[in-house]
Amino acid sequence: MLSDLADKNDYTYLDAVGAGLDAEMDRDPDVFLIGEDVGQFGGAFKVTKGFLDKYGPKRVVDTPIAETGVTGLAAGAALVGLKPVVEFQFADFISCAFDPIINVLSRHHWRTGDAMPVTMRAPFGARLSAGPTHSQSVESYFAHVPGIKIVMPGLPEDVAPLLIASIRDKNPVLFLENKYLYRRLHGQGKVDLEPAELGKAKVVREGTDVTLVTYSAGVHQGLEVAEELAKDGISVEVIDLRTVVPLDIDTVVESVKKTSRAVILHEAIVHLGMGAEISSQIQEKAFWYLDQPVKRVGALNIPVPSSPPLEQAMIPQPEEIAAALKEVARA
Amino acid sequence: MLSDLADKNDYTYLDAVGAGLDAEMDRDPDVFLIGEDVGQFGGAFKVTKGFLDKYGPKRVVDTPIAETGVTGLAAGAALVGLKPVVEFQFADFISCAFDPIINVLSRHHWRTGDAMPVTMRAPFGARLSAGPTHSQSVESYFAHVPGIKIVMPGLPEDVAPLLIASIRDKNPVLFLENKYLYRRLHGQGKVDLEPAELGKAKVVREGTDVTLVTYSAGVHQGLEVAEELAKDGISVEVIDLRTVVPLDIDTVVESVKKTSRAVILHEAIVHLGMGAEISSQIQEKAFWYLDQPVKRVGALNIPVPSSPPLEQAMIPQPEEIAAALKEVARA
Amino acid sequence: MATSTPAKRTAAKKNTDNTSTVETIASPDPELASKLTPEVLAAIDVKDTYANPPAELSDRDPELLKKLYHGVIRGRAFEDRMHSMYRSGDLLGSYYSGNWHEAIGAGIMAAMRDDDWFAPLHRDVTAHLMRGMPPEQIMASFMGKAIGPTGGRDGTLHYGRLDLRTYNPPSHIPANFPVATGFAFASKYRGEDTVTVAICGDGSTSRADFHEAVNLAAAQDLPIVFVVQNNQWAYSTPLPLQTHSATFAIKAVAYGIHGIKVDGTDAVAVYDAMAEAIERARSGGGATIVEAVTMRMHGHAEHDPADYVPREMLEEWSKKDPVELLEKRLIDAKVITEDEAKQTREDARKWAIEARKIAIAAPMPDPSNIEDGIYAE
Amino acid sequence: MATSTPAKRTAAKKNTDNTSTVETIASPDPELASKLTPEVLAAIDVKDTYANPPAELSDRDPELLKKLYHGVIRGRAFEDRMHSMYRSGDLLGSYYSGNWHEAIGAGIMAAMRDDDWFAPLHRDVTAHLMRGMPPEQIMASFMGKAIGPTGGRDGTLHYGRLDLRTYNPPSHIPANFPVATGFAFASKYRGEDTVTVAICGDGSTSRADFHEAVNLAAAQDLPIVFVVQNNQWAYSTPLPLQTHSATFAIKAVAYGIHGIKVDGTDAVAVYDAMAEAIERARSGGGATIVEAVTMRMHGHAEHDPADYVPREMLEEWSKKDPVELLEKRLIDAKVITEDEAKQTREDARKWAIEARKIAIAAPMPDPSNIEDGIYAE
Ligand SMILES: Cc1ncc(C[n+]2csc(CCOP(=O)(O)OP(=O)(O)O)c2C)c(N)n1
Ligand SMILES: Cc1ncc(C[n+]2csc(CCOP(=O)(O)OP(=O)(O)O)c2C)c(N)n1
Ligand SMILES: [Mg+2]
Ligand SMILES: [Mg+2]
Repeated sequence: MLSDLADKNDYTYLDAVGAGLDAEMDRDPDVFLIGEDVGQFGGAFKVTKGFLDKYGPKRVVDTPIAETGVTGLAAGAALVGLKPVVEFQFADFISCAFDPIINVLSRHHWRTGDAMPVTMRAPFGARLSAGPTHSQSVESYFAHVPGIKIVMPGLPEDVAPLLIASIRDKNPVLFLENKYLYRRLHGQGKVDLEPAELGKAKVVREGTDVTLVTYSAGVHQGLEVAEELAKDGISVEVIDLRTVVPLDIDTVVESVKKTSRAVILHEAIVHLGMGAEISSQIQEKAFWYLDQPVKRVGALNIPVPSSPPLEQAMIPQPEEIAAALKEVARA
Repeated sequence: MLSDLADKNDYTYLDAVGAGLDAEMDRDPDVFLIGEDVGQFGGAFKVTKGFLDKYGPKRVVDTPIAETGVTGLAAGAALVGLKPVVEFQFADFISCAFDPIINVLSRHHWRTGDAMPVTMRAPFGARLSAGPTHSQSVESYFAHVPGIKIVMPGLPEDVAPLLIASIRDKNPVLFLENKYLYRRLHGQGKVDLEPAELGKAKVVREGTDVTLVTYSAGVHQGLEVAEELAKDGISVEVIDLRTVVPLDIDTVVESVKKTSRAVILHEAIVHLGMGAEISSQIQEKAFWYLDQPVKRVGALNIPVPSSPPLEQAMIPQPEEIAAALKEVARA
Repeated sequence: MATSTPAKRTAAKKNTDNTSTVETIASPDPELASKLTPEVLAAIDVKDTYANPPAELSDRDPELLKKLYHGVIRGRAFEDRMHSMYRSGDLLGSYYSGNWHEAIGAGIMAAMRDDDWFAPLHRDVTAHLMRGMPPEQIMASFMGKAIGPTGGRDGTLHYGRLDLRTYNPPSHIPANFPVATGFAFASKYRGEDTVTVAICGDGSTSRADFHEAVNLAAAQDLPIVFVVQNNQWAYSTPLPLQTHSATFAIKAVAYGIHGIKVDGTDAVAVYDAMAEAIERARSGGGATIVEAVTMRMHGHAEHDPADYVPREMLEEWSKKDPVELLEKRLIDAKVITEDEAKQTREDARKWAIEARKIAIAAPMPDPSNIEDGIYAE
Repeated sequence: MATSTPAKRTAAKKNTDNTSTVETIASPDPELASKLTPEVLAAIDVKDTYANPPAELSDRDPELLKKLYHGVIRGRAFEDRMHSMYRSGDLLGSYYSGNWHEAIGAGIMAAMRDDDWFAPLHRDVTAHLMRGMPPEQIMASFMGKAIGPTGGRDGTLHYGRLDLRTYNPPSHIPANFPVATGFAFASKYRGEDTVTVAICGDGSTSRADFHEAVNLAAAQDLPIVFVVQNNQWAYSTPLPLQTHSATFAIKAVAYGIHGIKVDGTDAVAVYDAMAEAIERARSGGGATIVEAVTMRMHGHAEHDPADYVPREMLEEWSKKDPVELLEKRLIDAKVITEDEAKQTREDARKWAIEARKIAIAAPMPDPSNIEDGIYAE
């Protein structure tokens, strides 16, 4: 194994991305990495450090700055049987590949029956004072478009299994890595390299009073807040969606039928964020079970500010999440 | 006046776009048109036929095929005081300008305080057997992003007032013209050239049993179905949003508080369509008034098929709308 | 003819009024082009064979010439059929005529191997047919019929079949260019000697996809040939409003690859250019932009009367019918006889009529399963 | 040095190992570049002054020379301050060093009029300062302070002020290029003789925005100058992996505009190139790509140790310090004295320290109104 994880019993979220990539490249010679500065440099966040030496320039491909072109290249390579893993340096730059992603990648299988196994990795999210064009949550840009899967792991132990599953999946998969979590979160033991099933949510904390539906960094915020609220006697069930498209609404609805109350949390802007779809579906499928309106907690309807006090005011904070859960649970 | 509407008492949806553009160009020398084939050819749908002769090549600008470049050009021109009206030949091609629209146009005023008065006109929508990449409803691609207004007129009489208001607005405005309606819909009398207020919905039919929230082609489908249902004794209130961002949720909520039942209709795919946001907000703001879950009617979660029987099966049909309204009104 | 900017008004005028020689018209900026002496072009790895006389045929492989001939004849027969089907209302929408592009398609296909990869755009019927796409399937695509390559899910010009190593492109032009670099990348990755050929139009060169794909292919040394069909119009937009480049072949300079400008109405010349470019790509010599000059003789699509195109320009170009030219030359060179030519044309006509029958008889698709296939399993 | 494709591995090796002359390194493909004789370049409207000796100073306007000198000295003083602020943790994130880019900024600004339009990118501090951006505002942008040009809403390198006719770009490179064409379009629309200057890096030329903007500007005959700062690296990517173009100036050929390649460490040479290009644009002669060659002497940003850059390459380029070079030449030419030089440097140092004080003392922004301003009223 490439990373020095082999001997360790502790790994970061970032390590897990590397371990997943490494395992899959090792196993399958059709998998290759492509992106800006992924080779000798190991990527802006050093996820692919050492890969060039191990796999050589054929399978670890540094490109010109050309998000449209590289995404299209990946589509072509995938159509003829390779399994490209594209790295976007920051998820924000995926805007430059919006056109090929929706018009070339997403629709191709439905139109023709040809598989399109492209994995697109992108570090996303706020909390690093990186400002409006280096901090975006991009899942809503793509979630309306049929044919793309969107995977957003929160727990370090899910990262590699979901990444491996994404690479093996025959469809375009957007794999969104929360860059704030990269080095802040640790998993215990060895990295699990068994593929997970895409499209399956996970109840990461059981509870009875209110359901918190979330994903990515929200899982950690949610678990922390749930722990706090437990002291107040409020029992929160926390669901980690893991894959936001396809959405495992059954797990969500089942929980809401039990708790009768739901809060949705994400770092993305509330307006037409994933919470809008989830809230609508809960309401469509469990209306008669609801004791309270479903509440959405997310970022304010503004770009992600750069300066820390502004950024903090924009993205959901623990107090706000706690207040929402209390309000919904107690009302 | 450029078009021969001056002497007529009847105009099409398409005529109204031309009349609005003409009136505003006539009034304000800073307004110019730019896009592919808008000049001598008058645009793919002939909206700007005659404009080159009247306004000359300085103000009616034929460009290379360069949606990214032209949108950026419009941003620069707007920043220094001009008022560009960009025509996308089909709304589908706006995907090629996704990056500048969200990262250059939408955030600029919030970041800097400089106004960004760019109007982007795009004929959108299905029902013309034009297939997956000539028939998209694109509003959801942009509605999550703060700073853009999205205007989607349904009634011919609203077209020119909304277009004029869009051009005068100091913000990036996406003006989505339903190309299926272009020549199918007629307005009576003279084209109204007084600007409307953006962000204001209109109750286009009053009713008491159920609220139908819709926009663009949905308004006509909705009014027809409402007429039918009236015969069955079901009284439908039809709301034309006219501007989907900003969303006039107050008008919607007021109506739902009255009818206690709501259906949302659009031609876009249901999954993370505007209906998701509207449904969530109704539920958040009028939960205790709702007698039934809010229902969404829209397209299936697939690309727009080309062949007529497939296309019809994909987009909402009157029977489906009627059934949804009946179900919600009667349950 | 009025065009969009005062400066370009003159350029376009100069360009479209000066119809005495078709050569002049074919460049976005004839003045710049005139500075490109053979020495200058050689220094920048660009070749201009456009003004060359038709290639000598006597020492050519007759099988190759016949292949080209059959290709253009079938292409033309198919085009004729589609035009009449459009007029008689058989089609759902419009048709994008490939008239005067037949020699380009035939030249490309005669130079490609079956296992090479092909990424066409919207005027490449001749190439598709030579590659093995059944004519009734193409017709079905324009009719929304179940037997079309996508079963009516996509339509009109969006056809292609991966089993024929042919990409099925979406509307956005030239989205096929980046995809084509992926095909070429895979060939190199696997150590195969297959080459990819992608086609776009003059207007398509202005777009992101053209630039990023060509630069990427060059930077990665991919085995690929980019064909620019310079038919002098992009919808209603004439060359001088599209770019100020002297030619399209010379755009190769910006990417450090090779450029060849060739007469797109001369099937043999196109074949030669493609054979050279493909051979170079196959042997690891890098990418080429082949500019094939022709004229769009119809509207952008059949619904477009194209009254923005000067009549004289059409008249001038009507003398350069690539099918007639090739036929005459082959008869003169005694590669075929007049009778054989007549028979070939008649066979092709019947073949196209037969295809229409099949397409007409085919059912419309059944909507019951349209939600299937969003994801590959 | 390992790079991404086997073929390019050699190219990059050749490119980065051959550090004996800085001239060779400056081209993505030295072999191709060597074919570009002056005659060839003249035919395609490209000028290469890169290898020229430093311009003769004796008959120059001393005011111009002093302007350039003050510009680079302040630029350098500001850079020094920012580097030390980064190290001492004053900044929120990283800093994108403009060392060795000072002469480009100064040359550009000395050639521009105040009423011209400017669309910079991320290494253009010297130009910003000469244009009137207060140094504490730039610092504040990297510190998230309320006095920054966006009041902390945007940060780091995203600054600029429309009242200084300077665009404030987003991260996406080079998004400023299309916007710049809009500035130039407006000048032409209004019949004003103002010119727009946009800057991007070598890596930025690979992107959609570069291509569409430059082609659009050419097709519309806009009064604009596109500066490509070829500092030989785009993050960790060396020139041969970025493009196979012989030079960046020669990319002008693809758009039928003018190209000039110039030594970006020679402020006077940059001024000359810019003056020529701006004058041409102002008088209706069309657009120019000016390639200014220099070296990125730090990492992409300060957090990047840049160990992918060969040490010899840095050593070689350390001899070409644009500030020292200019100072020495001005002293030799007696435009300034040694004492004046010393004083100027000391003044600049104090000025930068003073700016830091203001920036440090400035408050962080108040979040209470962050929801305001989504829309202009
Ligand atoms: C991104 C994009 N913008 C606009 C269009 C609409 N469009 C289709 S074909 C065409 C003209 C193409 O011209 P050219 O590339 O010269 O090809 P030709 O039709 O002349 O063969 C245009 C503008 C499109 N398909 N895609
Ligand atoms: C569209 C886009 N892709 C990727 C990036 C990340 N990025 C920022 S600067 C940079 C390198 C730029 O290189 P170059 O244009 O040569 O400018 P330099 O930094 O060398 O001055 C990259 C890859 C970006 N900002 N925008
Ligand atoms: Mg064309
Ligand atoms: Mg650089």
